[in-house]
Amino acid sequence: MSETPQQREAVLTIFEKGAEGRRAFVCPELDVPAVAAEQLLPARLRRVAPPRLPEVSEPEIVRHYVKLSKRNFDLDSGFYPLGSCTMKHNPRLHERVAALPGHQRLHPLQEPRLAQGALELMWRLQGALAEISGLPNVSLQPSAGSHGELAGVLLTRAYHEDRGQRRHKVLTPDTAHGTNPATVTMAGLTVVKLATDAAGGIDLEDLRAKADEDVACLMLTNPNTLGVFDRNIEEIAEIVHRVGATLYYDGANLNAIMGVTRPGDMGFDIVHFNLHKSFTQPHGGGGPGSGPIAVSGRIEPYLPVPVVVRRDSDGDEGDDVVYDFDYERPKSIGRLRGFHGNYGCFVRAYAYICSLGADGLKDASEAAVLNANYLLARLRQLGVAELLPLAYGELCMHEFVLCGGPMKRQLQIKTLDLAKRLLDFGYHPPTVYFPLLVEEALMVEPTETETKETLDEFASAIAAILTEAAEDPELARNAPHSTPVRRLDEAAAAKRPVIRQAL
Amino acid sequence: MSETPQQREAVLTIFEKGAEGRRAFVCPELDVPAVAAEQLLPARLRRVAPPRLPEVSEPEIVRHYVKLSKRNFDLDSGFYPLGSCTMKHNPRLHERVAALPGHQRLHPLQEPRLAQGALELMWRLQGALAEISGLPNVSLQPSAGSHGELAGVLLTRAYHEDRGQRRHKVLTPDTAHGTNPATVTMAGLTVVKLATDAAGGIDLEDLRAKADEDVACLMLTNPNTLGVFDRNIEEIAEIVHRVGATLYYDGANLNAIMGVTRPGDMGFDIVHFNLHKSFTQPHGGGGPGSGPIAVSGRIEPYLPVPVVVRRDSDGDEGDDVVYDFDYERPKSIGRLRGFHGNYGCFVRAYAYICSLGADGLKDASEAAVLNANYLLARLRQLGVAELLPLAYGELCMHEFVLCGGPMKRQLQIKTLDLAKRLLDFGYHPPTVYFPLLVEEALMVEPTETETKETLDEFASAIAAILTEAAEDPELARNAPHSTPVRRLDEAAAAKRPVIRQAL
Amino acid sequence: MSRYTAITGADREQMLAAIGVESVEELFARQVPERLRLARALSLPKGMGEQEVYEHLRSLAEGNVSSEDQISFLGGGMYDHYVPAIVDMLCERSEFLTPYTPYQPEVSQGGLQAMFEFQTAICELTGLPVANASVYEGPSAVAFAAYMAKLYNGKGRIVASAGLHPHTLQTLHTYAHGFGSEVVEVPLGEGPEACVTERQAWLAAIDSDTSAAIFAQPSFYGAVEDAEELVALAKQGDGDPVVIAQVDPIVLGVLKAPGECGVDVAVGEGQALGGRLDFGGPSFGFFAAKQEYLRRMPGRIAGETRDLDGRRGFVLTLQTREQHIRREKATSNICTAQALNALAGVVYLSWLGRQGIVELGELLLARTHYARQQLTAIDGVQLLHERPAIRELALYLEADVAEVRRRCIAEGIDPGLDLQALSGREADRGGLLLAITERRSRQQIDALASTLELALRACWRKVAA
Amino acid sequence: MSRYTAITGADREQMLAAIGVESVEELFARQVPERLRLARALSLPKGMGEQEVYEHLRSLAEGNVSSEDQISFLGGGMYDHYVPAIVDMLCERSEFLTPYTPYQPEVSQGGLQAMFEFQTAICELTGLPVANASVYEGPSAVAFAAYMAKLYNGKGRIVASAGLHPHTLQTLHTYAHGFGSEVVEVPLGEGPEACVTERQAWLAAIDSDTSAAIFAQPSFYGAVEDAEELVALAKQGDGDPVVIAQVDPIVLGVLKAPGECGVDVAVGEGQALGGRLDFGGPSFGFFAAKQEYLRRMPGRIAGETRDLDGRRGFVLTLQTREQHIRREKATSNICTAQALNALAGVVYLSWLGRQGIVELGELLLARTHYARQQLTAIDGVQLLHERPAIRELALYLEADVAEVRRRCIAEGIDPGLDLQALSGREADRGGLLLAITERRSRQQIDALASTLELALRACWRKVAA
Ligand SMILES: Cc1ncc(COP(=O)(O)O)c(C=O)c1O
Ligand SMILES: Cc1ncc(COP(=O)(O)O)c(C=O)c1O
Repeated sequence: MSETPQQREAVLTIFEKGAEGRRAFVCPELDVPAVAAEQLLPARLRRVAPPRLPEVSEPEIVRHYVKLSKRNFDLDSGFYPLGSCTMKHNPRLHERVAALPGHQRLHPLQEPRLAQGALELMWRLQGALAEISGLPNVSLQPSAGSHGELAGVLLTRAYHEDRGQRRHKVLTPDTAHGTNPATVTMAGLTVVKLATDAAGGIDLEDLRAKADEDVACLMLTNPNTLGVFDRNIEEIAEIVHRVGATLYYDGANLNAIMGVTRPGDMGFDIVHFNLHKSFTQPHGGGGPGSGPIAVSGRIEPYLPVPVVVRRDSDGDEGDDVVYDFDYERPKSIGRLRGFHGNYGCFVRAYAYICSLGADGLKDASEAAVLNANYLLARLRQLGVAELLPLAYGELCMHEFVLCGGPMKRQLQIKTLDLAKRLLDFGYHPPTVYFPLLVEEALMVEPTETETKETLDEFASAIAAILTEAAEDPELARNAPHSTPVRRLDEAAAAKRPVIRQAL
Repeated sequence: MSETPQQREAVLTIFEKGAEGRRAFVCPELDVPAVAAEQLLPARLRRVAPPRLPEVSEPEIVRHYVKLSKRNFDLDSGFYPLGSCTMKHNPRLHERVAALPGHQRLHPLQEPRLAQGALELMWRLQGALAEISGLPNVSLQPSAGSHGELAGVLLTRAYHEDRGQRRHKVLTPDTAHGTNPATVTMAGLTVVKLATDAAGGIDLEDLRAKADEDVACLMLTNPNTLGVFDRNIEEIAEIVHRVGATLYYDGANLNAIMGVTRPGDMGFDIVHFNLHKSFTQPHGGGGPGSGPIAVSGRIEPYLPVPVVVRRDSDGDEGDDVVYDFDYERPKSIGRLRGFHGNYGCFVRAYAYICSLGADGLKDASEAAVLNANYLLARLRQLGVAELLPLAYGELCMHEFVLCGGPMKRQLQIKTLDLAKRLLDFGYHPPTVYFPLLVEEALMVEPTETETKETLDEFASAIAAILTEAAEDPELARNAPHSTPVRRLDEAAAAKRPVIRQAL
Repeated sequence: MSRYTAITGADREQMLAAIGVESVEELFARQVPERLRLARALSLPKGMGEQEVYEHLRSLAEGNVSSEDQISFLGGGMYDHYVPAIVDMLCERSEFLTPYTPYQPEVSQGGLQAMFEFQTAICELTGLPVANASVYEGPSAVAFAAYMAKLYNGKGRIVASAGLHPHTLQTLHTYAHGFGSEVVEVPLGEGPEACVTERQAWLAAIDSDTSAAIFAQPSFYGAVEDAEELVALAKQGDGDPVVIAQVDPIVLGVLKAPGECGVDVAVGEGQALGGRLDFGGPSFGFFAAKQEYLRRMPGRIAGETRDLDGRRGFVLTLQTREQHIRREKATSNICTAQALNALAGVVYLSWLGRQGIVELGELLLARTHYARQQLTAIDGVQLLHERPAIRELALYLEADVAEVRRRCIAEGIDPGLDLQALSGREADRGGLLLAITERRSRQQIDALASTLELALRACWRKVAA
Repeated sequence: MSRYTAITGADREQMLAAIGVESVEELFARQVPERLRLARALSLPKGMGEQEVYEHLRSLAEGNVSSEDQISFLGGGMYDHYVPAIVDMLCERSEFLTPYTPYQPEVSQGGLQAMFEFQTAICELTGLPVANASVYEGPSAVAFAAYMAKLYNGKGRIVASAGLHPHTLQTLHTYAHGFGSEVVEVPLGEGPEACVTERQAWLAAIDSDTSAAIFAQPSFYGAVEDAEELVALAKQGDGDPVVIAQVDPIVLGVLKAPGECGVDVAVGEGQALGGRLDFGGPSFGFFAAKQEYLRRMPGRIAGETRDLDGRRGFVLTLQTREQHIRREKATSNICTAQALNALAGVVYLSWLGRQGIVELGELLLARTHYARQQLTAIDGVQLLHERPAIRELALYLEADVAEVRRRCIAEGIDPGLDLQALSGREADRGGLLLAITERRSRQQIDALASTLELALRACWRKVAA
């Protein structure tokens, strides 16, 4: 195939553009008396050679990054069924409201009485998340899902320590996302893995065997990363609670169950939310995110400081109620970061909750589950299921995991090849090789904001790739062909890492 | 060549997407008592079948138009040396300030005392344009260059009519932009063409022969569309004024001369500005624009209503001065449109003038002229000039016109082919086949915001295309190859026009 | 280097050397006669950094009271509708914001297809078969239509209803004086015909020399005309004029389409369709017509075609109408139009959708009706007309309108515009024109009613005192 | 259909038929035990249209007094710098805003290259050879660095200067309690060492069990530390701790780079580099280190490589450090980080440029010096320290700081933060910390001086009365 225009483009970094002396910034004039440099900052503390930042004009910057942006695939341009990531539509209304000066230019140390709007928003968001999760106490502070997990495990520790217990084990199923075990280690505890049963849920035998008084917590996703709702969840909760451990809910898959069932009602003690998944915070190519947590009453005393509270007003200000930060939490695990969390993400999540309301959130989850099941059914109708069977169960929740083993054996193409070939068809591939226990896993999450037409076209594309591969597997094995770059040598990158522009 | 991903995309309009019943809009609730439809609007006046607008969800709209946008070439992504169009960088600061609620949500009929900021901005812009053009009286009203031209010719008529004269001829050089003659006709006058002399300026003999008492006006661009500054301009002014006619300056090429020389000082009576050229209003794919006019004292009485004035305050409001609209202009030609002109464009143009200041504007023109001459020199160095000689003169102002005749004869490719091949190289081509008097014209305007590197690369691309064409002219003749669509059948489009989606 | 340029000292030297001149000064000296060179710097302030410019423009913005700062019932040609966020987002994309008019269709399919879609939406709204890709704005669109009528039938007389917006009438006069047509104004009627075109006078004014007959729907006073009847009166047989309607596009979900009423050309102001107020511009004008006018229409038109390989694509078509090809014989002089605003329009209409435009129209009808009832219940407030009103209401106040306005504004509510101040017509004295959009809630209408009532009483007290 | 979904009734029927279930209800019934199903609707308000949501969020925004509404000298970790318009424009592009973490490098070269450029900029700023693509924000970046130190040398003792931001110290305690390290705080000095780390105590606290020694540059009080000396004291030979500096990146055009001072790891809060205040987040944390820490760093790292055809390209590299590969053995648990904020950072730094970052630093130095002079000339205002200050100034007020603040705020000026209220330290009573950015002009500093003076006098009068 001949090169596409983007493939022909010379790849230069911003540091390789521009010329000595070029610039965009115009420094405000020195409006105060000039003072000798030495007097302001002695030579010993001064930098001699300035950092070699780019020297570029504003038009060069714009053109550089606009062109760079075109080398990205994005949700606004195409279907992005990346399992576990909930790539739902990012409403632009949210960007508009987040950009209002009253939100974006609000200093985090502004007096609470002069930040009542922000505090009210946080308080309302706390309330909504509590209601959605069925757990009444919320901290908005964590910066992402994994940060919420860390908070959760530290809360569990604090809870046990407060009871004089030093439990060191945390149970995680083998389907768990990598952040779960990594978090456990960072929190100073030890991972104990749980097996998965034939239905895709937790192997109860294994759980019973491992649930002892050393267990601090069981971390679970439900529906889990197989897209399977663990029907035994009440029994699991029972087992875990019987040994005095807590039950942690990884909320990455909340999009399946909003308004349908609630972690609190299932028996979970702690849940984290990914506002950048279920609640439309755009992913930004890898963040920002936000990972609030909600907890049951027995965990509440340990929540990070501060939390947002509403109080009756003492009357000075004319309002009935005032919102404030509460720092007086003697049993708190402390802070997880500076200030109060990713407020900009709160604005977007709150706007989303306001837009959808109670019914809309439930509709969203219903549509997410309907879309996933329809896509699965469509793939079956097209005969794809023979080569890519569903790993577990018959139906699925908001996502499903296919097993690429048969495809690999019959067509000699791997899941990776299928994924890369999808790029040529204009799709972002599903998540691949996760969860680990499924051979050649392909994890598909269409989300509720996609149309039936898109699902139909995507299913047809998969079918077409398989048909094509039966004839000529090289097409997939060498895919992608039409992307700005083709397959990249990751091994070389890791072996001799070049992680900055040489200057 | 194989198809690019974009070429493979199915082209569907928004009307062909969606499905019955889909929607994005949520109507605010009916918060007033419901009333029988007939009572509100009788059946006789009611629409029965609603307009068949699209039925699409918000994500579908976003994806549709984001993908459509990627089928456009744009200034932020590449070099756009479109002669006569001044495709200079569009600073995003301007979009930011234009979007401030105090500007964008200001109603045009707001009381002047509650729109002092807007009026002050307009007054300051009037002043700046007057200073730049050397003509003291400004009307911001016209919506684009051609609208400014219409204003100008109507002003000329009003001026003569006020003197009891009904002059019917307007002289325009054969290099004139099409809007000049079209405007003359719309204004009820008759075009008389002037020849161009060997230096690329107005043929003075021809002018002298045609300048008689029937002539209302001479419309001129200086530098003209050949990029040539007419050195005889004073003499031209003299001839025109001697017969009592006015001299009109088409300001499309103002970018060559800001702070260097002024139409008013050259003897012009009326000038229009293209804020969407010299003053960075983004072109928007064909507008909006803004075409203010500046005139000499003798034309002033006829300016459109209203104009913005500054008055000493009567004291009530605390400010020293107040800004207002002046409608009391008995000799005015009247209105050219609703309200006060394209204020959103004024904000951007004014921001630009503030950013650059006196020195910066001059620097911009100097850089524009330097860039054009350098690109010309570079093309010469690369031997391009043999096939594409400069049509007139040795140097140029901010743009230059090459003659594609030798190329056509020697390489058997036309200017159109060269232009289309440039698309494959990632450039927007220069203006082609204008001005009409140059054979196979190629009109190049790099603007001041481009880097030397870009000019070098562009020159090399032209040279490469010529070299390649010497070997294989088909490459250019069939170009472009890599654009979303290839050459389009314009004849068929005009013969059986399909100008709307059939539903 | 100034702002946005990139020529360093080293660049300049190399560039001058390549050109073969000593200095930039020499470049000018060799081309522009010395006498004409400005010997001084422009008398303008020094340039400023981005932050300072932002602060300056922000402080100017703060010198304005916008619809973000007050409850405003101002209308009269531009309206405070809600503009959805996707309109801004899409219009701010470099790919739509920064290209020129699509002269190279191969790399302009985005803009061209959007124009094609826009044209489709305008055809659907107006019920007419052809539309262009935009003209400047509303009033000049009417003037362009009148010019087209003249090109079409060569006649020199324009009959225009006094129900047109004053700016439209003024613009029409300016243009018509240029292209040499006479404008005859048809007065408004009285009683049941108050605020709409007087039918007898309309009939009488139109003769066989009439090039165009023009009315507004609804009228400037918000009164819905009987468009079918106006058309029928204008078209009596041979030598009929071109009937032109200036229509408010946002009400066309509920109001009979101009095309259905027999109108030949429907034009109007597009600001209500996803446009900013922007103190009056930029917005877009739309222009739709019957098939027979296609080749005489002004402005750009996007058309569908195929590429070399048979792919569907779009081009600017029928360019032989236009100035750059036809020059003095062009059907108009328009060049740069309002592509970006038209894009906003078609995005907005897609967002509103087939159901939405009807629902919105019904909401406006109901709220306007409610406002009519609430406001006319106030002592000293009367209706100016009895015609149906969809989203704009004309009232008569038994007080000095300017003073009433001042009092309401002081309470944070702009009650609508002073009809006489805008139209200059003596008959409009005491008239108030107020616009209802979906942003004006019942609560705001109620607030207006009580504020207006108090303002009126205060005026009377002052007079009494 | 709810907002943003697209399943029509007809769609639903076809979809259910394809799946082979009767209803959506059945889909859930077959998977989620009945007992667990929520039998009621969520107790949340009804959904709202876009316009209503906008109005609601706007009214909440108006419940805040932002730096757009008052002259604010608040700093203490986040700063009111001017963010150029290109940052917003680029970050709002769908292509940067909406993708996930770049798991498919072939279609993520934009984001990956931006990360690579960001890493380069951070290396240049800090004078260290390696950097990652971002961590959450400043204080947790310090905690991540301490964790890395522990992974690196296996030791369990962290020495931390009291000059660190209180939030940093608190965060460090929280994390360290988790990963099982002890945190020892080194006090601030007195006299010439006021507001910076007490050198003797620092030296004394660091022993051979010390995993990490951490200080802030400048200190929380805005005082410039002698970083070279702190490093020299910490590194006495074998078994040295990892020396970690939390640095303010915006001053690194004038302040000696951490790398030059011998620091091992430099981390910090990136908000000053083109970030919004956003009531505290999102922003980004940066993380740079000496080469030997590369394979133990947390977070994403973009690396350069080649594609099949030899084209230059970028990938996420050294992923075996990360949770999704290494799981419980990962060097951290971080997954989603702050890519978009980091993009804003590198765009900002490109805009500022090589000269700009120095000029800006000099401007801040000069204005801070000026503020220091003007403010300490006021009766009742003293300096808290004598160390150089670049852009943040700590003062001692002979009055109740809360009351002084209240009085200044009432005049439209926030004079800076109440040190003791934030730190909770008794020693900080009377302390005021104020930040100077390029947005705070001399005029504003002068206004602060006079307002502060009046406020102090008023406080005294009250006490006297
Ligand atoms: C199941 C699951 N858990 C946890 C996480 C971690 O969330 P975050 O990336 O916000 O840290 C993810 C995100 O990828 C996930 O899919
Ligand atoms: C020389 C010249 N005159 C006039 C015009 C018309 O300007 P506008 O497109 O703003 O109507 C143009 C624009 O193309 C031009 O290049």
